[in-house]
Amino acid sequence: MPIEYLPILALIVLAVLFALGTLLMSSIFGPKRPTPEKLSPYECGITPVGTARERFSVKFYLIAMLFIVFDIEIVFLYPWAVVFRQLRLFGLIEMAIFILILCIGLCYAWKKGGLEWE
Amino acid sequence: MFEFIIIMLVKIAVVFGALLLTVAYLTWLERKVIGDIQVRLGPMRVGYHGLLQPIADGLKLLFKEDIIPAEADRTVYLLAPLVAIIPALISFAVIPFGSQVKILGRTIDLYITDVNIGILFIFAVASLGVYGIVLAGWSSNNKYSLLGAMRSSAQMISYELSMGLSIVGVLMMAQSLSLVQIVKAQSVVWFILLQPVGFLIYLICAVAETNRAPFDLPEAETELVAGFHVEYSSMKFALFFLAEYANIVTVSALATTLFLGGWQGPLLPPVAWFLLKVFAFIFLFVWLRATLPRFRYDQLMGFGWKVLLPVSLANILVTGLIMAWR
Amino acid sequence: MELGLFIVLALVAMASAIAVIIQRNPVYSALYLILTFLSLAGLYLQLQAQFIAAIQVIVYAGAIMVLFLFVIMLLDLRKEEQRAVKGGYQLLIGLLLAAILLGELGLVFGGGVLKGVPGEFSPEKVSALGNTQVVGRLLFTDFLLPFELTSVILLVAIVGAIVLAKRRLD
Amino acid sequence: MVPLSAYLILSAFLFATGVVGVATRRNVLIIFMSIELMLNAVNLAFVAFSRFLHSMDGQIIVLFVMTVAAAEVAVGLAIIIALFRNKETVDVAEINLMKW
Amino acid sequence: MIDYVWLVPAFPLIGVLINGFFGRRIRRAAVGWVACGVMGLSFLVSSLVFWDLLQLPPDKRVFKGVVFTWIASGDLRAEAGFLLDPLSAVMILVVSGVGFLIHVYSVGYMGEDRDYPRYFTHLNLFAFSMLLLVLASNYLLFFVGWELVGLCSYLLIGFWFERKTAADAGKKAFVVNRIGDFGFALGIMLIFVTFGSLDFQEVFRMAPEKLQVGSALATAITLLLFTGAMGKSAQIPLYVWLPDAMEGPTPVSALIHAATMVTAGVYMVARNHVLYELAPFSLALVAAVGMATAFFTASIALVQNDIKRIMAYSTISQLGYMFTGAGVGAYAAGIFHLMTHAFFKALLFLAAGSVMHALANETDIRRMGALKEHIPITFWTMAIATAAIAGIPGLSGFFSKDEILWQAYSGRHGHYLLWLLGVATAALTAFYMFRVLFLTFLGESRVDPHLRHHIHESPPIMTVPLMILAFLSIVGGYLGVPEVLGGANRFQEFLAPVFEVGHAKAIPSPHGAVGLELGLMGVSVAAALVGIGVAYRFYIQDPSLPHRLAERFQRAYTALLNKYYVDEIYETLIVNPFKRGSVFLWEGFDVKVVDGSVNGVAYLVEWGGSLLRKVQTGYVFNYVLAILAGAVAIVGYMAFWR
Repeated sequence: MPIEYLPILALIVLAVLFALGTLLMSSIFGPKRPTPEKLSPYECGITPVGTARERFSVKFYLIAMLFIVFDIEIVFLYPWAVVFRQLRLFGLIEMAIFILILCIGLCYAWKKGGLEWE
Repeated sequence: MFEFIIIMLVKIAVVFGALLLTVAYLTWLERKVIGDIQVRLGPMRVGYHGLLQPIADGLKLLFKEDIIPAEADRTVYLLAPLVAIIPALISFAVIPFGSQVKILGRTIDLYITDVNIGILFIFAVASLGVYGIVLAGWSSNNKYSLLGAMRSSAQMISYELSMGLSIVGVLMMAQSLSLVQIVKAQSVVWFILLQPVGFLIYLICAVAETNRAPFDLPEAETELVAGFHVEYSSMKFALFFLAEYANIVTVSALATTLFLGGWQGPLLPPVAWFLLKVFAFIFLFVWLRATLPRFRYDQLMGFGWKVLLPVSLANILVTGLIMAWR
Repeated sequence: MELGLFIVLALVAMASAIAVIIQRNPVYSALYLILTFLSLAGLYLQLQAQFIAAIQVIVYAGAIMVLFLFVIMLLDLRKEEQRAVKGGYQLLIGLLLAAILLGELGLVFGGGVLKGVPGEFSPEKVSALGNTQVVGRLLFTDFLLPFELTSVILLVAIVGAIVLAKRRLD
Repeated sequence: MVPLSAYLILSAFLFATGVVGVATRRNVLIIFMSIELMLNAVNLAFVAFSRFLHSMDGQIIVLFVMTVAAAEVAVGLAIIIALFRNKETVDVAEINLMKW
Repeated sequence: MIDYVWLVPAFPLIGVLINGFFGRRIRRAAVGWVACGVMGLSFLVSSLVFWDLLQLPPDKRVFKGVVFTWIASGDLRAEAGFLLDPLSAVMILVVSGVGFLIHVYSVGYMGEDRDYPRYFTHLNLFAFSMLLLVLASNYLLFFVGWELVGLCSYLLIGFWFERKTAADAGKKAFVVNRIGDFGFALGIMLIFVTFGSLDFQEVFRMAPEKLQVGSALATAITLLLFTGAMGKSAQIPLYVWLPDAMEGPTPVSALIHAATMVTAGVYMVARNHVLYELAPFSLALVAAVGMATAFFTASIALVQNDIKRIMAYSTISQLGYMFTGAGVGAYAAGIFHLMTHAFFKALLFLAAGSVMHALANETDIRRMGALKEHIPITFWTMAIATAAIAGIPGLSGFFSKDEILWQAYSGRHGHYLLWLLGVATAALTAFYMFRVLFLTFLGESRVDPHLRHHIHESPPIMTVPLMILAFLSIVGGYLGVPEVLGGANRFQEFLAPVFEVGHAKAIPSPHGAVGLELGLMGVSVAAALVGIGVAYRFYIQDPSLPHRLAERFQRAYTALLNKYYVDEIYETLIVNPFKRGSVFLWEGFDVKVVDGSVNGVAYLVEWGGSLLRKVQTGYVFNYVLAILAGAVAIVGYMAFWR
């Protein structure tokens, strides 16, 4: 591993220790007096109805799916951006085609109502 | 090697401490500023002008009961705040906050580390932050927290896209993913002048990414009680809170680095410039919260996908066109 | 140091990979899979593929697994948790074949069957040019066609996913 | 210096683990995750070869593998959702649509 | 700019994609704009590339750009690469330029058509294919373009596929082309077997070493390639599809006859001149077939009555000239004639289209006449084209045709018989072309009475391309004014670097006496004038004369009118025996032997399938196990046996 990643590793260790330490402290200092009422889900004081693990709208799936696709686009854009000055117009045309094709997908999703929330 | 490790550890300790301090006092700062804007005083009781308020808050949370809901998935419930806070704390590793100083005859770089994929590191870490929210919402076994978590994560990933795209223009000009190189590329002119549209998109996305007003919908108290962390209490809640504020600091520092010339500036020492810019940006955050009303959720998602995403793509192509033509 | 790190990362990867396939709750499987991905990212860093390491986290851990979690939460899956493993011969044959495969792969890799001629991108050269820069340069010249075709694949994915997922929505 | 064969054997192990997952689990989602695991095992081998054979091709292929994996996940999960809507299950033992 | 030569075919492809995917969604005007716009851009890039090429010293004018490696399998290495040299530069200029004008014209001509987007999609695809063909740097990519061109011709000739004749014509074109393509593909395979490469430059570099002059191998390769050219460029005996190709919309005919498709064969021979130089027999055959086609089809054209059909035969005849030029070793002259022909033949077809437009799609010249007053622009532009094709001195056709005739006489592989036939063809050409002109525009009106009052000139979007093409038909020839007339023959000089490669070993062309060249030129001009004079006598002065003549030479006339019964001969000699053989095979062999065994196999399969069906459980994990077993087997093979 290149040496410049060592500090990152160290910082990760420190952050984990900090977070765990905080939780540990609270479990040491905090009181423990559970009651059934306290442990039931909070629904503005009303008794909970049904289970929380209900299905939610497929819209969330569509958003995450589009996110993946455009995330890939970003992944391709970054190396493109750093060598853009060498590629010049040629690179621009390549990327424009790429972006346009993906935008067709975005437009399709848009048209199909995948971006609407009622 | 030994020396390297010592210097490294010192730097990490200083940055980590400074970050925590900043985050703690950010809560105080926010309440004070909003108080001023609303012609109130804000916290006044603990210490001079409430200066000890964050410490008091922290201690209070530490001694609160840690409730785990009955139907909750205990392991994930415990894991979620950890997953939220750790990424928030480590992205500072690659942000440069000054050029170099000479201490005891040694030249010390004022950043924890400089990697050649710096900006990608930050995005990679940031993309993990969403798990904290999803897991918290799911494990709580509460309708409100699940809905809040889904909304919040959908919002985060939506705006993460535009955020990633908004800085491509900067990368095209800097020709590097290393944040140090990006800062150095701004020695003549800050990228905010060359990439105004990119900066604007970044700003909007930064606010949305940190779930702040006017994009604080996922945790809109009036609609969803408190969003994904409704069931959390005690220090676990504090960790979510810390993570949110740490993220504010991170996006501000990133904005400073990418668009505002980083540590560079006349007269004042570099670190001072860096802090000045970061705090100016943070102030903007607080100001926005005090001024703007909240978006509706459909507006918010629509805005992200139908406006920001196309505009940021267009920004990239226009930037490319201008650069290729010159 | 380097070897130690490799061993740690490899152990984490292997342990979490096993956990993925033996966990009953799909959410836990997904979480362990994320852990596998993260340790693989660490291994990529060790192999001086910084760019790949970063996008491993961004794409796999940050995007694909988010989609997995979304879908797991979208479908209510408690019923399945009771009988997670297929019974009888299926399990046996599967394990047996996998073991044979592993042994064979070990033979192939360990026996030095695979020999190659070193190319032009030595690690020193790559780090001098910058890993991302080299990837970018190759991607947009030599691998231009696959790159452009990628966009078509992604387009098909968008269209296919929308058609499949939205069919009975509206 | 970690030798190439260490990476390859790790890759083979992860691949075999994925195979076991695919062959033995009933939950379509976990099978799908096992497939992702296998893809990652292959990616690891690619990157390792790329490093030891001094060629960048491996890393770029990994990039494409990830892209294809992303597309595959998008469509695959959509299929699972559609399937779940019809059959209310993600158990492959109850899904035998591939029979003619 | 030269690095961007790939944009030349790329633009029409973009047009194809836009109109192909969105043509039905966007407005009709937009469809036309897109189609013409991409062609215009393509032409613009071609011009810029050409200009850049001109700036370079003549021996540096060869560029090869590899876009990507397409196939790399064993020894076979095919790159999607572009070869730009003076030859392909001229070709892209002609294809994109004339193509552009035809696109513009089509906007007006096809304005009312229901399938407007489909039409322009295919038209763009046609242009793309042809540009790909002329720019290809290797045989494989060339073949792709070649096949695409064939496909486009099928699609466009059969554009109005509801009409049976159109659909049949499309099929005919495709099938006849396939025959040629088969030979062509064999030729390419033979080249690969011989040279181990498909790259033009490599093959040409190796050719003199690997092939003996006049060797059987060289002859075989070139003849196989020429089979393809015969199909694509409609030479005897594979010309029969082209006259039927007029079933497509008229601009399509213009495109096929002028800019794309039929010129591909000539281009192919010119491109492969290195190989042809090594096979004198093939060259002689090319020249002979070319000249025979020229004369033969010109004679058919004499008596046809369908304006487009006459044009079609005229094209075949002119292509024969081009092949003659190539066959006698004067490739530059062939290409020169290709270019000028592109101008005036496009013009002729478009003008014919304009006439049809005026007369509600009437194509029979016996029902025309005296149209000059009504559609003056069409008349004058068509008159210019007619004069050009007839070889009136000063117009483009004169220079290019005489160059070929001169080379046919005096060139390295020339022969006086070729020249003689050429001059006779020139006279025939002048006659039939002026016959069309006279019958259509002059004399008395024989137009259907209730059509008469709405004869109208076409809109500017159609007439402007006509005028541009007319201008080009006039000045196009001045690029290659021969030395004997005081010119510098710049065209030949420009192409010289391409063709010198092959000439290196050949004997320098015997430049005969100036007097001789001028004399021959005079003879051909005289022949043309005689043709015109006869046409004038027949159709203006004494319109009843043709009928009397036809009565006198009844049999010759009907033979000509029925195109020498070539279609019928094909029918009897090839199609019918095939049919009978097929019927026999169907009833005897197929039903009993093949069907019997097929059914037997089917029963067997069904029986086996009912057993095997039990394996197909429909459960994914069972399949996974099977895949896994396969993987184990393959890796095991790797591990233990290698």
